[in-house]
Amino acid sequence: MAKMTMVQAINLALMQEMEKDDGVMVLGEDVGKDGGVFRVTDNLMDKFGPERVMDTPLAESGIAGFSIGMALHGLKPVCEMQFSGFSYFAMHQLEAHAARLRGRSLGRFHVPMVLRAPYGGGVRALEHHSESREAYFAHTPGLKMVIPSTPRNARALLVSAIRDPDPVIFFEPKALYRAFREEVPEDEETLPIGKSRIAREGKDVTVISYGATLHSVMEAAEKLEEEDGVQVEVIDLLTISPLDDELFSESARRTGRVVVAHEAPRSFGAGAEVIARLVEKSFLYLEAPVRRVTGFDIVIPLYQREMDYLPGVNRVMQGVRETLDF
Amino acid sequence: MAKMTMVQAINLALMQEMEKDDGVMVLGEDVGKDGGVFRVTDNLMDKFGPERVMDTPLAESGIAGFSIGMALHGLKPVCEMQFSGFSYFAMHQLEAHAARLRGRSLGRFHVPMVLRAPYGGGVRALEHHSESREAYFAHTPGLKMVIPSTPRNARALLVSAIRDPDPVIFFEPKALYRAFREEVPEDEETLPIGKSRIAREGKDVTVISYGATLHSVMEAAEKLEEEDGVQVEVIDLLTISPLDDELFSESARRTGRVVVAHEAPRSFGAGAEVIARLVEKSFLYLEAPVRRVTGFDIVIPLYQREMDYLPGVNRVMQGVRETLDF
Amino acid sequence: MPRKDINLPYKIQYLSILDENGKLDKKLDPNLSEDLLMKLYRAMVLSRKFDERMLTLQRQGKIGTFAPIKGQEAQIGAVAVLEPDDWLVPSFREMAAELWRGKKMENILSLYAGYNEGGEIPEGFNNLPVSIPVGSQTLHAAGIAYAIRYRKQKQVAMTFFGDGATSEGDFHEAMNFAAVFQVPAIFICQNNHWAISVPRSHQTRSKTLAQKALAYEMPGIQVDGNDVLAVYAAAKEAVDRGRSGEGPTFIECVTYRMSVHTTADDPKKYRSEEEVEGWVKKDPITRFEKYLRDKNLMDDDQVKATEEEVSGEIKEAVGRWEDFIKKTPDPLSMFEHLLEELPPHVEQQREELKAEQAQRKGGK
Amino acid sequence: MPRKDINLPYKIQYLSILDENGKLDKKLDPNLSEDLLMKLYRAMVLSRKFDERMLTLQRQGKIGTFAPIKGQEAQIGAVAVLEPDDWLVPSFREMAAELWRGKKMENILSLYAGYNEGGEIPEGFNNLPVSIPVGSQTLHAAGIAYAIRYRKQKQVAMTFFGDGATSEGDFHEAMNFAAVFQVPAIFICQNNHWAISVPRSHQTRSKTLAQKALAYEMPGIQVDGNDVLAVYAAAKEAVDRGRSGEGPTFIECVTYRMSVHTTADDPKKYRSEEEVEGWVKKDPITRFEKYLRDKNLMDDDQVKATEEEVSGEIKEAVGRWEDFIKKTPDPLSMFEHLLEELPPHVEQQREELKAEQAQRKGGK
Ligand SMILES: Cc1ncc(C[n+]2csc(CCOP(=O)(O)OP(=O)(O)O)c2C)c(N)n1
Ligand SMILES: Cc1ncc(C[n+]2csc(CCOP(=O)(O)OP(=O)(O)O)c2C)c(N)n1
Ligand SMILES: [Mg+2]
Ligand SMILES: [Mg+2]
Repeated sequence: MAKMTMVQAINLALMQEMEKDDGVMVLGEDVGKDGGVFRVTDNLMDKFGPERVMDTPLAESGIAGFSIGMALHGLKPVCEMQFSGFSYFAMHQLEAHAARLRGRSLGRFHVPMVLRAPYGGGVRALEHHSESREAYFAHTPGLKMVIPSTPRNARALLVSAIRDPDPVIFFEPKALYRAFREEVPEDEETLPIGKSRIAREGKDVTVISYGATLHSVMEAAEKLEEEDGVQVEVIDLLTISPLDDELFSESARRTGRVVVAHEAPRSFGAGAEVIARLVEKSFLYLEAPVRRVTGFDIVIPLYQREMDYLPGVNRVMQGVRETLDF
Repeated sequence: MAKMTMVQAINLALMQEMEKDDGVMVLGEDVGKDGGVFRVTDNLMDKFGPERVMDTPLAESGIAGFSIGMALHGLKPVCEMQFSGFSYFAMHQLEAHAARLRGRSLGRFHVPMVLRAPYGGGVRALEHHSESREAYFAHTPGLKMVIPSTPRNARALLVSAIRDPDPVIFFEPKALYRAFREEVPEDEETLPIGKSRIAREGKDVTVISYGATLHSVMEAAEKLEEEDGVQVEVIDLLTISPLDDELFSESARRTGRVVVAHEAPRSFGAGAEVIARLVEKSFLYLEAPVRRVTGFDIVIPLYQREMDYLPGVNRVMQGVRETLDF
Repeated sequence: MPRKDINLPYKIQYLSILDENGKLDKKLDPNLSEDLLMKLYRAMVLSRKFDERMLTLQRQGKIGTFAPIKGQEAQIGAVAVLEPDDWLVPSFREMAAELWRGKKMENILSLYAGYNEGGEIPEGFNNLPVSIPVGSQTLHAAGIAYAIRYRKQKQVAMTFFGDGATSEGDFHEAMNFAAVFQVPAIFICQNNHWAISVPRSHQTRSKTLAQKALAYEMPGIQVDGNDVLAVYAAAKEAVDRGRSGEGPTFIECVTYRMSVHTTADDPKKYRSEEEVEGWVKKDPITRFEKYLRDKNLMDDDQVKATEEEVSGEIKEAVGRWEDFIKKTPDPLSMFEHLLEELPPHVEQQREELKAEQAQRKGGK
Repeated sequence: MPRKDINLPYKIQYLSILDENGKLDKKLDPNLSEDLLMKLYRAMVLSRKFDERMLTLQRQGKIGTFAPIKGQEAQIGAVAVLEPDDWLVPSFREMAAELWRGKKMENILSLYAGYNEGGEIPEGFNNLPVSIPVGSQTLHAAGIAYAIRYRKQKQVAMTFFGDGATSEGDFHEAMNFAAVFQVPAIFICQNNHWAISVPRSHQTRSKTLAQKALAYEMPGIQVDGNDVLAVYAAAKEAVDRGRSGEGPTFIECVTYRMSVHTTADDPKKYRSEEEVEGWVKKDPITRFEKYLRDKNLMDDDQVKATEEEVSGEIKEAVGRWEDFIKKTPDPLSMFEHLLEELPPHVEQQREELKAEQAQRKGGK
């Protein structure tokens, strides 16, 4: 097992899936010769040639729509949006076609594509390079929305996404691309889409999170244990849609107190859905209002104020404390 | 006061605002000579000429982006997406520019545009003509998302939207276009954006809804009163974002029991946000889980099954009864 | 002005073979077999009659909104060049082309009667279903064609779209991708002069739509889209080009939407009767019939026989469709084909509906 | 083949006035005043030096990612034609044009140092802020230009975008809208040969980008984009056309991105040193300087004086920027300018942040 960054782990997933299946294709802006602006697709073109690792013209709807076509003819395109902030250019292709061609053709066709995009804040980037709008896609029936949180689960989930017979939107928390390394087995590993995981066990309060925010939550949990002696259970959603409401409901029933944390804007975000499911499934177990520790309902500011925007360790701790004090 | 359909009432709003302010422009596909496929813009071109009532080329991003430009130069474009199902072609223009140009220019510029679109099911239409995806826009900071429910409030809200200095997405429940008539005063009338209303008073349970579904809720409320002697309070959101959480929270605190009803897919829909706000603001008052009576998390089927998809009177009644029985 | 002219490759040409009176330009005769000529004729008549039947059914409230194709039947010339495993990537006004490629009339009726079942794809054919978001399907054809090229297969992908569709960004992106990657895609623009109420002249300022191909250095041609032989010949050239690895082609078929945009539309709001009548003279079926008569392939009796035959076929199809409806398909079917596996929370929603249905049946 | 050729109006021409050695094609001399010539020179030098300074600041970690404009300074020729109340609708590589139109260097530094305050629009100028989503801003120019036309004003809207941007659907829609409505918009394509790692030749198959204008029946021209006089002359013609109600123009400026795409980019991955060196000979500043020397408007001393002057200006601006930073603007400012009025729930979020800030300051 080698210690890898998330960038390397995703690269490994692509490399191995492309080796295994000559129908797996990579396409996008600068994914070929340049290896992607984050180097996620590095060396793929050298290895598999420009027919399989395609530098496309600069057009996101084009990339998505072209991928849909490739998928219809039996290939497994893994296309990249250079930043998730530009994926809305392709919204109509995803909503009207990727998500619907299986149904529209009564199952005769399906669209086994993956749309990868770095998303989220924390890398001191320009405007449009820090958004978190996973809720758009999660609200779209027919799409799956996956967000990994570590190199190892990123690799395993991406392999599953590539093999999935349906379209998967795969948002990569770019703040985690090189934030830390983790052992990633050379041998094949997959993780089921639609399942979340317990990232940390605890009995006093449940914090539900995903993506880069998960790591602030983990740090907050450690500190809360140290400072307050509180045992925080942390759930890592991994898949936003379809949402695995079993695992977190079960945890909530045990702890009775829940916080949801994500960096996307609060209103109409994934946190709201988590709360709705909790209310539907575990209402009587809730001993305190479920608090949302999230990005604000504003345009994420440029990088000097980004850290004040993003829900960091302190804000999570405060949210947990308020929930416990209720 | 004349009795008007919603189509006529919206037409009146456009007519009067265009008369009053020569900066108000109407543009879109077939809005001119044809008067719009639903005749919402009928007679406007005759009255104001093709320079102000513009039949545009067939391109939604074009229409939105062009409108943004017009708004930047001081006009007040009211553009139409022929169906909300095609508004996602313009998602990036709305997200990246309409919603942000005020902020990006530190207030030097702003984008006083309205994007109108018929939305929702119930008119036996083709695919892509029955969607309800208001949550996409409600989750986008910098946009306002408005949905009227009667001819009179449609007219008053549209006037407010046109006068609003910021971009307003205005979804018109097409099932209500000609469903019934209402007295609409000839004289100017506005309604504040960001405020909901009590559509029916009651003390036993609160149902929160909007758009066409509101009318199923009203009917269900009547029946519940008749059949079960239950007094249902009905809240009509009118604005989805910014969400007026005061009015419904206050109602929920009185009744202790809440149902949210909308035709959009359940997961990550507006109902989730309503529940989250209720949990945040009125947790201790809730005596039962808040139930969602909504569209299913599938692609809305073609019209033969549409009525089984849409949350109708029976489903609302059942949701209310379950909530009361809890 | 002593500025330097830039020489551009490709020019735009116009192709017409059968004129309005059915007279053939011999130099351009694609020399189709008599069998094929008769098949084309029959298919055009079938489409016309079925279109008329659908309009009646719609007016009777038996089916919902649909987009008649009257006047655009020569589109069959384009798909006649294809093999079943070639891809047809239609918009919503290719009923004639779809019928040619195995689509069952009863399915078309079901689709417009609001049953998802109507989306059934004919076995053995690579036909995508109807695509309503204007222009969006052109990208799928480009992607499919790339996959074909990558797999070193000999298929092509032929996509249809209207004059209005050329205004959409997706059309532009599809043309560009197809040209850059030199894929075997054929772009068939059905310029029927109107995009609902917007005339071609207002849709874009260019003299022809064909010249838009120049922006991508793609061969482009304008053809008489009511001349089934010209459509065939241009499509044949394009398909051959595609199969031999020479990349995509753009074909502008100049035709006319003789009927309403959809059954929800009232063209009197925006166009004159005279304009429509002007196009009656250019009807693709009448001129082709004249040609076949001149060639002694057709006479009054045969015309009548063909019409009776296709009417019979239509009648049978309507019968099968009525049987399908009588079986009143289960509304729970709306949960099918969302994803390969229904997620648990949607499964639960399915159960909600099921319970509701049961309750409803069990007398309220 | 006896098909009919279609005659297309407009042809595509190439314009170059000052060659690589600064030699003027007299027949094409736009005859600018000496004063303007000197101003253009100075502005180009200022932009070059400021660009270099920014690169240094970025390498020192004082500012974040930005897109250098080195080699593209002749863009100033285009905006030099504009009046302050004309609209500049830039992408993200028009720093030189922005400086010409009043943008403060300290604001540019602030923007790339991650302060929203850097978005400040220079007073008296109608400059849109930097637009990052490629191609999307072109539609705004079309819409602005329509509003100008509607108001019967004499302004124009000039938008800048790259070669890569021509692949986006929005570009296509903007060109089409502009042509259909005959608005006073000027589309300036900065063809700098690269869209990050994708060369112009792979971005689209067309020989020129200028020919894309034919798709919209819009006048299009290709100019030597490193020749500030050619850029000026073409822009002048286009602006005059716009002001006199004759509609939009597309100008392809052939130039070269001599530096990195952005400071996060490593061009060694995809292009050769030789290619870059080939373009050094075509540097827009050197050739213009040669021309001015030949004209006796410039000598060694003056070159030195200009450089010192602009360096002084830059230094002062950097100073003002450092002062701005020292004032460490309030993070609560992120809640400003979302909407005219902050909605209550966002107001509440602002209070949350305020409380947190207070708590943080008050120890902890
Ligand atoms: C993206 C999108 N926008 C709007 C519509 C509504 N609409 C349906 S058909 C049509 C006109 C299409 O014109 P054209 O492309 O010329 O095809 P035609 O209908 O003439 O066959 C419009 C505006 C749509 N279906 N899709
Ligand atoms: C819609 C969109 N997609 C992708 C990007 C990421 N991106 C930034 S610049 C760039 C290349 C732009 O190339 P070009 O238009 O030639 O302009 P240049 O950078 O050469 O000035 C890309 C892909 C973006 N900013 N916007
Ligand atoms: Mg048409
Ligand atoms: Mg470039």
